[in-house]
Amino acid sequence: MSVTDKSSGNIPGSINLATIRKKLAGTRGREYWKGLEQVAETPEFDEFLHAEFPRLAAMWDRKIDRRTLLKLMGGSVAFAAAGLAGCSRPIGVIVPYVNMPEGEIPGKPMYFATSLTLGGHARGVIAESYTGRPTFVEGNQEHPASLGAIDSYAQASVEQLYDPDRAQVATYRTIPGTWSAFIEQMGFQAAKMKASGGDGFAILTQSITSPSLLAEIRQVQKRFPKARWYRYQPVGREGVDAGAKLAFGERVNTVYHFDKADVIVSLDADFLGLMPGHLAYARQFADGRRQKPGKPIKMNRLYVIAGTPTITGASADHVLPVPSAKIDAVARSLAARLGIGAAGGTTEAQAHWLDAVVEDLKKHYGRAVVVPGDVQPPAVHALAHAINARLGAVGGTVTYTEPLEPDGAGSLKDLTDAIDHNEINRLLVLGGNPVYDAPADLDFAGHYARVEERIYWSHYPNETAYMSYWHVPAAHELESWGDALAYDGTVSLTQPLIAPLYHGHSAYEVLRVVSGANADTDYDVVRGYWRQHYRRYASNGEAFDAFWKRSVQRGLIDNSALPAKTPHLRDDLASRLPQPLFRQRRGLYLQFRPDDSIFDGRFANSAWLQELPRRLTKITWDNVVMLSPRTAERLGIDNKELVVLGYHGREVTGPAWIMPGQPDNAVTVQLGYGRKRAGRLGTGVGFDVYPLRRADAMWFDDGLTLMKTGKRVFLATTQYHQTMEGRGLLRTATLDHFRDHPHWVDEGYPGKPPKLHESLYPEPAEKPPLEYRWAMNIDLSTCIGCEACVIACQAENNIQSVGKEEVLAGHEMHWLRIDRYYSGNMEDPETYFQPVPCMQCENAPCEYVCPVEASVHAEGLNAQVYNRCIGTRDCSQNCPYKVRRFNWFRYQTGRPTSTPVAAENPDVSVRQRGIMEKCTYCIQRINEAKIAADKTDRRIPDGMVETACQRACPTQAISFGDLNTSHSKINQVKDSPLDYEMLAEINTRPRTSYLGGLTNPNPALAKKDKNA
Amino acid sequence: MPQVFRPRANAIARVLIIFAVLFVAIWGAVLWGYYQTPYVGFTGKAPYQPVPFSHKHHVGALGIGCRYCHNGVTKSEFAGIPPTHTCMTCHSQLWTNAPMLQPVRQSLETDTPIRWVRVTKLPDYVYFNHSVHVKNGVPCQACHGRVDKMPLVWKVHGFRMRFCIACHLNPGPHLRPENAVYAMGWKPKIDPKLLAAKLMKHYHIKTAHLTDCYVCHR
Amino acid sequence: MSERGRYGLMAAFADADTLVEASRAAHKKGYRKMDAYTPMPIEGLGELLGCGEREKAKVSWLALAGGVFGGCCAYALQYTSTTLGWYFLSGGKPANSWPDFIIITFEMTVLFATFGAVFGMFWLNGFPKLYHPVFNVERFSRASSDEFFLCIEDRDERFDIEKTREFLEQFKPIEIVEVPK
Amino acid sequence: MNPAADKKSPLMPPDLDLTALSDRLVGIVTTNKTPRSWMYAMAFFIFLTMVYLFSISWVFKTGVGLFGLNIPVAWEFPIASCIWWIGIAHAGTLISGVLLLTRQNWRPAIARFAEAMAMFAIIFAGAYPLIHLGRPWFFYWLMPYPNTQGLWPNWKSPLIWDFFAITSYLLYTTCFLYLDLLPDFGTMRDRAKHRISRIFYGIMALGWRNSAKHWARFDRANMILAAISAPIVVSVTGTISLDLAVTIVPGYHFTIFPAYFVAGALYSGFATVIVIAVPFRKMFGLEDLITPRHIDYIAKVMLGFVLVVDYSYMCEIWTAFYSGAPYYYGVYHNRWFEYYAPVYWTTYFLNIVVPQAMWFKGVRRSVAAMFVIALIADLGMWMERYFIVVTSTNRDYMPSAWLAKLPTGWDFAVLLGSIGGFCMLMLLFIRVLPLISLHDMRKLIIRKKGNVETTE
Repeated sequence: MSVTDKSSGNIPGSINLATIRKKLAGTRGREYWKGLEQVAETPEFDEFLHAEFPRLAAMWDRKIDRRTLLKLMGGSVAFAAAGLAGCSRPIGVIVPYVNMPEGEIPGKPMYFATSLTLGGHARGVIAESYTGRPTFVEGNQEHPASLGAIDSYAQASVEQLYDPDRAQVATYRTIPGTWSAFIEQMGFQAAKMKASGGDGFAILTQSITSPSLLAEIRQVQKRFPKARWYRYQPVGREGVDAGAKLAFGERVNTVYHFDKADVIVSLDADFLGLMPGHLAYARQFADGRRQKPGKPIKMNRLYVIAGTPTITGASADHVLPVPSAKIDAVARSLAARLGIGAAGGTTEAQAHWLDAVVEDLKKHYGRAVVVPGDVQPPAVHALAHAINARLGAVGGTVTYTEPLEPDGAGSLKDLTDAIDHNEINRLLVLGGNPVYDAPADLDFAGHYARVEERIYWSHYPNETAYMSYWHVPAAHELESWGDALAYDGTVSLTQPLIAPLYHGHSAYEVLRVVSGANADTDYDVVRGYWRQHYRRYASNGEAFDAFWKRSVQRGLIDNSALPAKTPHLRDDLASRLPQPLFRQRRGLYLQFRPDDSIFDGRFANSAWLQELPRRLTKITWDNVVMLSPRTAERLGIDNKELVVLGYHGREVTGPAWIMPGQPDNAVTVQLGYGRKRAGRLGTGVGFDVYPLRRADAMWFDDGLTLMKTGKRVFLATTQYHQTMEGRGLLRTATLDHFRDHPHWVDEGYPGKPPKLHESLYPEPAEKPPLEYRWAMNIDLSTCIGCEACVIACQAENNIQSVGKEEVLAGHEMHWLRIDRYYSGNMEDPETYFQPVPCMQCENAPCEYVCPVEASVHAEGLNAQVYNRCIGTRDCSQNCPYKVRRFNWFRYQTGRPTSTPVAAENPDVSVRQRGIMEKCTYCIQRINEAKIAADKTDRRIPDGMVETACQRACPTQAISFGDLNTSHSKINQVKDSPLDYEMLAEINTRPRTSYLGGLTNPNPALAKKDKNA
Repeated sequence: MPQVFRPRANAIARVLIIFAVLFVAIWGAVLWGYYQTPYVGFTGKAPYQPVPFSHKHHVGALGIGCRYCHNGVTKSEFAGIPPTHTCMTCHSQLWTNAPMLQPVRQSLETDTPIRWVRVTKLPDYVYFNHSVHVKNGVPCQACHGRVDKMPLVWKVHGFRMRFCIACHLNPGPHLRPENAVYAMGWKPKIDPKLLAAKLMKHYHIKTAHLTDCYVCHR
Repeated sequence: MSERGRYGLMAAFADADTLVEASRAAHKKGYRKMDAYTPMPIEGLGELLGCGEREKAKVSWLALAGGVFGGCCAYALQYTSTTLGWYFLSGGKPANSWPDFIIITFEMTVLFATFGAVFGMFWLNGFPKLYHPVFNVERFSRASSDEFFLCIEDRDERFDIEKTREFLEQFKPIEIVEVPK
Repeated sequence: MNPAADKKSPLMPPDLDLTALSDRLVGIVTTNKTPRSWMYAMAFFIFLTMVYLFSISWVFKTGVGLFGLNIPVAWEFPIASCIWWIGIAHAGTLISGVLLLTRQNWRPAIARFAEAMAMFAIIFAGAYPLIHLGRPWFFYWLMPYPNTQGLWPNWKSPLIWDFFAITSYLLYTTCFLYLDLLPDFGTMRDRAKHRISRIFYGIMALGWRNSAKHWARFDRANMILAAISAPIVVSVTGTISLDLAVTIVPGYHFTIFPAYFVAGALYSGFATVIVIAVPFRKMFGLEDLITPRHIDYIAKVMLGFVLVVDYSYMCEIWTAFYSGAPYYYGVYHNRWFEYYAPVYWTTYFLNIVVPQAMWFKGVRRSVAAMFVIALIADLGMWMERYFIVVTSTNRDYMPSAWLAKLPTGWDFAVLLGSIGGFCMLMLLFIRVLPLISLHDMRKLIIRKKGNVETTE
């Protein structure tokens, strides 16, 4: 981390461009960065041995030296020394540039603003690059969809970039071919197509918001008038569009502004977890809940009508568990209470609940908002629009813009129908993995097989690739140019940090080649597009180069967010609403959800994401069948028991998971598992639920049957005990309680640490006073449990993944874990999250038990010196917070789960087998800052050092800083009456403290008294 | 008869005991000595280089400054090895077809880097930062010795932890005024003790936490 | 009679009582340079044969010396290595956490006391002494199991081969032999 | 010596005189026909030793993850076994030390092999913590020596105390055993048949010639070491208990631990003496030298110590609940009702109920019964060490980190292997040296004759 770069925030644009042009021109990427490595030739070997014993390492890998070593061991040391001092032993090779790129300083990282997309929607990131080797991405503060935060998917992109299982070369019928051969053959066929006007040619894409790529597609359609374009996204938002059409008669893009909202009602919407813009939404939501020093005590209130437990539900003040299928009815009743349409059927309890909610909504006219979930049918969305209009939300808490994606693409169903009518003989699949993730009833694989010419472009040699003729490896987003729209329409630019490692090519190139146009590089295409269209956004009379440089530097095009518009709500909406769904239920409800970690299956081969505990279940490396406790009881199903899901004659078997807060009779399963060709890691993990999915019921349906098998399986969870045993570890209270008892965090909990004189030793034992006293605080009111910090920590600190077996053995390595506790009843419990990093105790119990001073106090922190550790593990035994992690085996290399060496952070040691490791407050960042400050003889300004977890956090729940800097942010936070230290009574004096969690329940529904 | 040994056995026994004691002592001494040998520290011996670049000539005779080639030293943890282009700035004019420089020219033509043999290397778990040292008045010479006297460069110090610690405990004597950091063989004009104290103040160096593990290990 | 001369005159007895009696008499008669050899320690013999309390006390003193040496070194090492030079802060304890140093100090005291006692005893007994004239006596092998020997040495100024033999005869030993050097 | 003892059945056959004693005991070593049973036993234990060596090398190669370890439970079998072995060692030291000071006339018959037992037990005890290291090849960092980093061990760490305690205990025991052997080496030298063995014993005897002067100094040295034995026994197990007691882990952090551990140690140690004595007296026909009365004495001592142990159990529970800290209730809730409860209750049954049988003279005098009880005692004490080590950390402060862990095959392989190795060494020992101290026995015989003052 270079602080100078970050603080001034300047990311030298032209210089980078120069570098990048060079890179693009450069030879094969791999050698490129490898050649720049300023370490010996085989990094993994070095990292392994050097962590162990430098000289041994230097000797061990060469014959002659192995002999010497044996002599040394054999005992004739003097002889060895005398006899061999003569022969010089090269320590290694050092390889400089031939021509150093401008502005490159070997050993210093560079930062590039770029953006990564998920489901077509862009999140702006800043990518860190060490001598041309991307190692880390973090949020781009200037990007509206990121605001400096990042989600786990984006964080793992670095690992994905170096994934050795990525497609390495273009293949024809799975036989390695060449790019040039591909160009040749495509050119030939394009010529043929030209004659037929592209008859029978079709393109299947995922949702695309990229202006330049859309332009390219239009180009193709212009060149081949008969060519067709289809679009399929397993985690699609058809309901949203249809709902808008229903409500307004036109498609719109809905943008929420939770910072303006006092009352929020979520209709099955996981807007903190994974809606487009969820990072921004999380920030807005958290700002509404955070108690600012000196400001009046107030916070927003969140009601969630949840089809299945999500982190949004966990952060809510009131949750109403309702099967997704019945939320339609609930929504109607809610609307009816506001005078819109007719009520749907609701139970007594629900009715009472709704009355209270509606009261609250009415009370906050103009400051309330209703958020429909992406998985909900059009009717719910339409009603939500109507309700928002009725609540005066439009223009305030909700705004509408033009849709991000244009119309004009057919659905997957249209495609399969077309194939049935033999209208398609040439299909180009741009990304996605339809053979795996298409709804089963469409039998895409079967149809795909019937197409004569199948061309596929993607990252992995996956299920679809296996069925395709031509498979062209895709260039990763960190390897190619591009653009995409953020949730609010902001144009975000993607720039490569490295030449494609595996002969990857961009979608532009493929599209052009397939359509027989000249294969320009993605750089030319994207830049060319914006040269034509930049004037709309350029400040008047700005030259394109200046505009381009500015935009690429910032990773986005300034004020390109789509303007708000006010679509006209249909007056006869109520009458147009379709019949309520599921009047009477057959069997159980089946609900699909994208997975917390691997989304729709595209991240299945990422060890980081697979091992990232699922947000609520804390399960790794598996998906489960979620049942409510009552349902499980009724069906006599045991936790972790294999159950057979029967639906429309298809059957799928998976382990049951009894999920507190799951609505009764609703069974939730996660997409993306049971891959057949995902790669070494993803293949065969979990069970595939796409066979149960139908085009007419993408998200939920009834008619599910559940069958016991009696067989139980092992699920690798990272938390086995779910309640807090009444210990005051995590402290929460209601807002009202806080008003009456400002110091509630200390009341009724085990007390403060003992007085100084009670200790045998003079306290605090300190060397001459420290210049900096680093400390952390975590706000439990705003932590939403999204786990972005966990994976950010993993990426920053070279933490290894270990695989399912090791997690089962209790050997997981995450330095930062998020504890999840339940309280209340099983049906709708309160869910609490508590991130637990190292507490950096001042009286650290782990330190004095270490026999070799591997765990000592350094710079006021609780240091773990890896190269000194011999692995007695007494420190972990004596750590009351159990935040230490041990390398039980050789995890760092040679295992499929090992982090790719190139992705590892050169500023942090890679830990060897047999040593203890733990959170260091990102000491490498602190040291960089200290060095930078020391060179100019000034103190580190407040906020210059950000830990990886702090930076990643979407809600800014984590504050970090120096206690010696007066008025530093951390000092302000720690002055809050809510501040408390975990286990203070055992006198460990932690530097990490917490802000007691606050909730704001509705008095009218006085059940949820969160006062622990 | 119960007599098992001859009279001389007593003498022998005593001698053996003395030897045993000496053996242990000597063995310890040998081990200790071994760790000081240049063999273990890689010191004193210049490894063969693809291009016989002579610091003696370039620094000593021509007086080219360290930073001309190692320009990362003030900015980065890594002092930097000059790219081929830096060599060619002069050698495109001078000695343009000296056979000695063939590898350099070839490197430029074929765009393949020169593979120098490493002389000094610290273990991967030691995070040494050149820039902070030179900015605080630690001269190149303190670690790398009189490079201006080395035809091919060799290592002068074993770079053991003790070596680092010794200086981190008491940097004063090693420091130089800012203008002399890159000089070779510089001698203080005033009393070294005075100078040390002055420079410690000048560079704001506080040693209290300079030996904390986290300074070098992460 | 070997060419190396004579070490002394040795008498073997069947039981301990006679041996004690004989040695007492010999001592009264003024013999000083003599030694008794018995399969097991016998109270009082030591005093008679010039290995009295003062002699035994030496062992104790050596043990004490060893203990003191060990203890001091141990504490000194711990104290200096934590307070002088550079040290680490550990668990918020001060550099000289004396209560933590006690145990090692104690262990070392005990260990070196042991060494003092054992090696001191070896040293005082002149071990190793693999060769000794007394072993030249055939019968002497029984000294380590069931017979008791008294040996009056040649170097005693009162020693006179005839008189001494007569003197020993009166205790009716099993056998009297001259011990060659 | 107490006249009462003579009324009871004799501690040794009345007709045993010095000559017969030497003949018998030395005979065991010098005889050419080794007992069949010895052969079979040896073969079996060599096999176990191989298992031991293989498994520790494999762990060394692969990583300690092979053991049943994880993050809350970062210590288990190896540490429990280490404490257990050290405990066994203590009985040997105590018998040859404290019983010597207190002039117990039942000591001589059992002191020698008890002492040997002590030494071998320490060897295996000491090996465990090293096997258990994450990077065992750096074990020497525990020693203070001038090094290139200029670092010293962390003297504040109980593990360093441990290292010093065990090392000095091993050296002490070696000295004590050798000292006690010295006169017997002399005897062996004088009686050995082959020249080679005579030279060997001759060298080991250092020229010991049973001189009264030797005996005088020997006695003094012996007494000093005996006097040291008590403090060293207490300090060593005390120190090891501190590994646990100085931590802040509920379930470890009890001030009663040192006393508690020492008592347990001696209980299991004396039990082991019986376990070893019983087969040996059969194997070499020593029923008349190691008599039921010896067993009886040991049983009484065992009973005494086990009562202290049981008291400590209760005391610990009381402390836990008196502390008023939820974490300490947690420990006992965990031990009583949770995952490891069976271990806990079995331990209590074995260490509280079973030993009460030793109140009955019949049981104490029955060799077979005592053999079984002794085995149970060893098992019970091992299980106690196990549950103390494991059930404290597996559920300590953070409920979210609570996790139980079962031992793996490697745990058992190493444990059984170490037992095998121990037995092998014992068997070897008795074929090389008299398993009963000759000079001590001689003293006893002479004293029976009663008219000579022999020192004690």
